[in-house]
Amino acid sequence: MGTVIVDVMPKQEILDPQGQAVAGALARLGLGRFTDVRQGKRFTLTVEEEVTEEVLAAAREAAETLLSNPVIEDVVSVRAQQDVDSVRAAEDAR
Amino acid sequence: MGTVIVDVMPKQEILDPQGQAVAGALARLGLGRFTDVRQGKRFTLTVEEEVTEEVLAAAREAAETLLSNPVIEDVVSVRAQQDVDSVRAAEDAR
Amino acid sequence: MSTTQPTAYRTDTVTDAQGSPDVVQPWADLGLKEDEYARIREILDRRPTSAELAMYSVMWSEHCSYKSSKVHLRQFGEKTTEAMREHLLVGIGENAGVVDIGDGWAVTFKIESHNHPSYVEPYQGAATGVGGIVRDIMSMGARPIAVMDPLRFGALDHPDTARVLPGVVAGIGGYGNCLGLPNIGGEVVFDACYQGNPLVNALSVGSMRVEDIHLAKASGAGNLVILFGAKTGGDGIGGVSVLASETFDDEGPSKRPAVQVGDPFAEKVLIECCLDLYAAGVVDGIQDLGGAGLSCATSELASNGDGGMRVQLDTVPLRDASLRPEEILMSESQERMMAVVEPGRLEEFMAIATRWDVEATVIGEVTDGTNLEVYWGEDLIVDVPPRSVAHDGPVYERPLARPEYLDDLQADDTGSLERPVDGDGIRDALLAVLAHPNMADPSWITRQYDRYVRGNTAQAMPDDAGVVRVDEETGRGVALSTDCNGRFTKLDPYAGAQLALAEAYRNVAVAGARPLAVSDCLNFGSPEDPGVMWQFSQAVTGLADGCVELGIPVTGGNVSFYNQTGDVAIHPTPVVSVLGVLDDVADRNRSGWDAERQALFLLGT
Amino acid sequence: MRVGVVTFPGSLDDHDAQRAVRLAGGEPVALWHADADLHGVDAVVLPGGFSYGDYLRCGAIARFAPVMDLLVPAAEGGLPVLGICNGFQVLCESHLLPGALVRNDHQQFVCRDQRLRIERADTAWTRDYGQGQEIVVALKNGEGGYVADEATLDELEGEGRVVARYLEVNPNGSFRDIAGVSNARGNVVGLMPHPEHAVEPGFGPSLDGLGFFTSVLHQVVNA
Ligand SMILES: Nc1ncnc2c1ncn2[C@@H]1O[C@H](COP(=O)(O)OP(=O)(O)O)[C@@H](O)[C@H]1O
Repeated sequence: MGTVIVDVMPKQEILDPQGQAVAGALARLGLGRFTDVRQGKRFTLTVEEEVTEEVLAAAREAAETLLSNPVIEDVVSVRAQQDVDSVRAAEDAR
Repeated sequence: MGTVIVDVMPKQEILDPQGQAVAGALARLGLGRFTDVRQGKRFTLTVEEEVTEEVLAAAREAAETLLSNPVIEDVVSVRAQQDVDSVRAAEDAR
Repeated sequence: MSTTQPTAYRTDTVTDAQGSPDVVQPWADLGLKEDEYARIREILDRRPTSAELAMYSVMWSEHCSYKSSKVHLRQFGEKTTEAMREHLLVGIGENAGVVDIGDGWAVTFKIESHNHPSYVEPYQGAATGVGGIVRDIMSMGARPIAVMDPLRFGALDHPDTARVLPGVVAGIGGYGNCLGLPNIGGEVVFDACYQGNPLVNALSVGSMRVEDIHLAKASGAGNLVILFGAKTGGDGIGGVSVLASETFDDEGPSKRPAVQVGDPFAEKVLIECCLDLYAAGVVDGIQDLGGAGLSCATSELASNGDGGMRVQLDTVPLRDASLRPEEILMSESQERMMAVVEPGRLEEFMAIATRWDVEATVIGEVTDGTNLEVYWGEDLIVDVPPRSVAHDGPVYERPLARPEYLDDLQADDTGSLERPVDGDGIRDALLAVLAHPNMADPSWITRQYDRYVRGNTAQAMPDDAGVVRVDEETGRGVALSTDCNGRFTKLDPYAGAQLALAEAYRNVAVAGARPLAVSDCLNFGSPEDPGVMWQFSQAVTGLADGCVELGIPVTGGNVSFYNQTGDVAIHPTPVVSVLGVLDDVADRNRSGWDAERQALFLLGT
Repeated sequence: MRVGVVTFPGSLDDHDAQRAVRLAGGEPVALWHADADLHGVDAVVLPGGFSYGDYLRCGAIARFAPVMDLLVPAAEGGLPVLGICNGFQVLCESHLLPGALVRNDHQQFVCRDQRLRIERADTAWTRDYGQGQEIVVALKNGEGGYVADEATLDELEGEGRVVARYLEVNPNGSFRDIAGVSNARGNVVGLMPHPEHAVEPGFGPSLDGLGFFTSVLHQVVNA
């Protein structure tokens, strides 16, 4: 079994009212150092098999066609969970 | 200037209607290999400074108090963008 | 985000324009015709600066100038008699018409289209359509109290309808629900002719005390011009990129968004902020920012006023610091308003804005000159007579021709259709009619709209007219309906427009209201097609004549042309809305019956 | 009796809640989110709407408003508080009530006349209803699905803290058809449907909602 992670963010040039609302709230909470906030989506897609190139290709297709709206959003990344994890572990070990 | 990325996902035991709807739609699109889909949130927080440990600590506080609701969500990760990027570059180079 | 640096790149100034008359300008790419460009040069007695060119091109577009429709729309004013004007407080020409409903109450209502944006990005297109019409209502001094949404889609079973419809409905609901405006009615019609051109029309109605009516005019030299609400971003300025090529620095522009994204929360706060500003009496003139953004707001305010206006463009708060002056002038960023305020009231104004957390910036002032002057830093980049931009745009007498297909179409009447001859046949025919998507229960759509918020909704879905209370003490309120049958209008545009009017009028009347006023949204194909133009002129004439017959005036509306794919236009679709008054909404009549054994009567012929 | 109604930026049904208080015979007092003062009110309603646009999670940002700094301890001290729709979400985000509200299972905003059963008629806000009484009030929400873990749900059921349950149709996928819950003491109630839209003849589906507002007046009088 494997998992693919897809990250989608509003395009930089597009108004992001959600991120704006969060930024305002952070400022009120004394966390105003975060001057800009953008809110996107993160999907985890589970497959019964290993995450192969083919699975990633299917995930990419899902990301472009369904998980994001190309008019206002960008697919930021499509990765296998195991890669993300191993990389993090490596990083944390540093 | 730096960016922190915060990932928040619905808890495993909590119903995720959005993820479910996506899974259903993927199946209709012939991408039914993805048997389970969960939809969470991804935030990018911009700071004027470098992303130091202190900035990360503030981001963690933001993640725990505002960006997630512990009843239904987990903070999956709080990372500096530069780390994510470098790690990805390393990975892609493999 | 870093702040704007106004002098970091070269801007085309008035002095430049005077010194370089022969510079080749991209007027054609901006949609101007050769003679229009020549007229601009004549008005200014020099070539326009690139900022002026941007302003004229957008303000003289079909959408803003009504250049093809003006000659026909005149009938609405000309045919309105004194008697019809009895309840009219503000007529055609302002942001929205205002009618007197008695007891010192006034209501304003208007219907507008957001067709093309909703086809491109259904959710945001429809959402910002609602946002735009609501700002029109706010700019009259009113509190918006309800919305309606007449919709037309392609065939129900067409895959693209499955893309467009859910997004449109969610967008209308998402924006309207979040604004706290009850949705009290609308239409849902499916017809293949709308496949590539769905119609998303949005109506809003608002109420105010008669003495609180506000107008879009900038008067009184020294008065301040304040921009408030959302920051300005690069929304809706795709077209001006041709201008940018000469001024962009090496790095080039950051990307410009293809669509506008609405922020209903920002608009809700803006509504409350405006109402507090009106109540405090600190606003002399007010204008919403919609199509053509600052170009439109500044030139219209100045044109309606008695002097000139000076604007310091680099003070406009930006969401995207890479915006050039031409782009800032044209940006269609949502949720913004512009007010004219006496300097002595500035502090009060700012205090109210702060209370609502609404950003407000003084960007200019009213002058005793004659021109609209826009500065970028020290540079004068616009110096124009505002009327020439806002009101004296080109007017076309487009050729008209009755379409040749019409005779055949009209001749092909129902006589040749097979008729059911027995009970089963009639039953099948009836079921087929009832099962048609255009007749079926639309509650799968309307249940996504809040009809209860504000607690004044006396009637909404499934009644023929929406009814909302205006005055809680007396129960005084209004009834509204929108209607149109595009198929009928295609057969006979003159009678079709009258049919739409008559149906809306009847719907309001049967609710128990006295019909008072009309607003319309005229959705047609290309005005450059003489057949379409003929349909348009027939429909407008039919509507104007119908209004005379019924004794109620058209108070405003909107024209949407170019609803066509290739050379195939949509059915002519003049959506007509009628507003009526009830002394007490408790006396309304609902559609349907509420007890057994009531008798049914059929009235009319 | 003075009943405060808090207005957050983006509150929509605040005037409706005030009207309901008035029709019930109370005196509505407008409370402002940024004003850290409860102005001596005897009870508080957190109204429906989209506070701060509900952009992050419904009620998540409102919870940090200055007025909440006072309201949370006051509620813990016994002040009657009713959260309607967005107000319910604020109460959950503030941890005055357990659980959370998530997007409707069918993904759409829904506005309908909803039948409910009053499951607990001895809270500050429901004592004018009969135990098990069925009522019809307006319901309108996009994120009204009540969720909590099994242990919490069992605890709520066990302690009789489910205040109202959906009948006929579960409009949003709420666990165990829960439409409203209370805290252990019964002074804090969160409700997804809108009783304030069922208090006036001719507006809204019934007059069934008035009981919430009369209940608190009686409770306060008797207290
Ligand atoms: N898009 C819409 N938005 C809101 N209400 C709508 C919409 N479409 C239809 N309705 C409402 O649904 C009810 C029935 O609509 P419809 O079937 O078109 O009625 P009729 O055929 O009597 O004109 C009316 O109350 C109408 O206002």
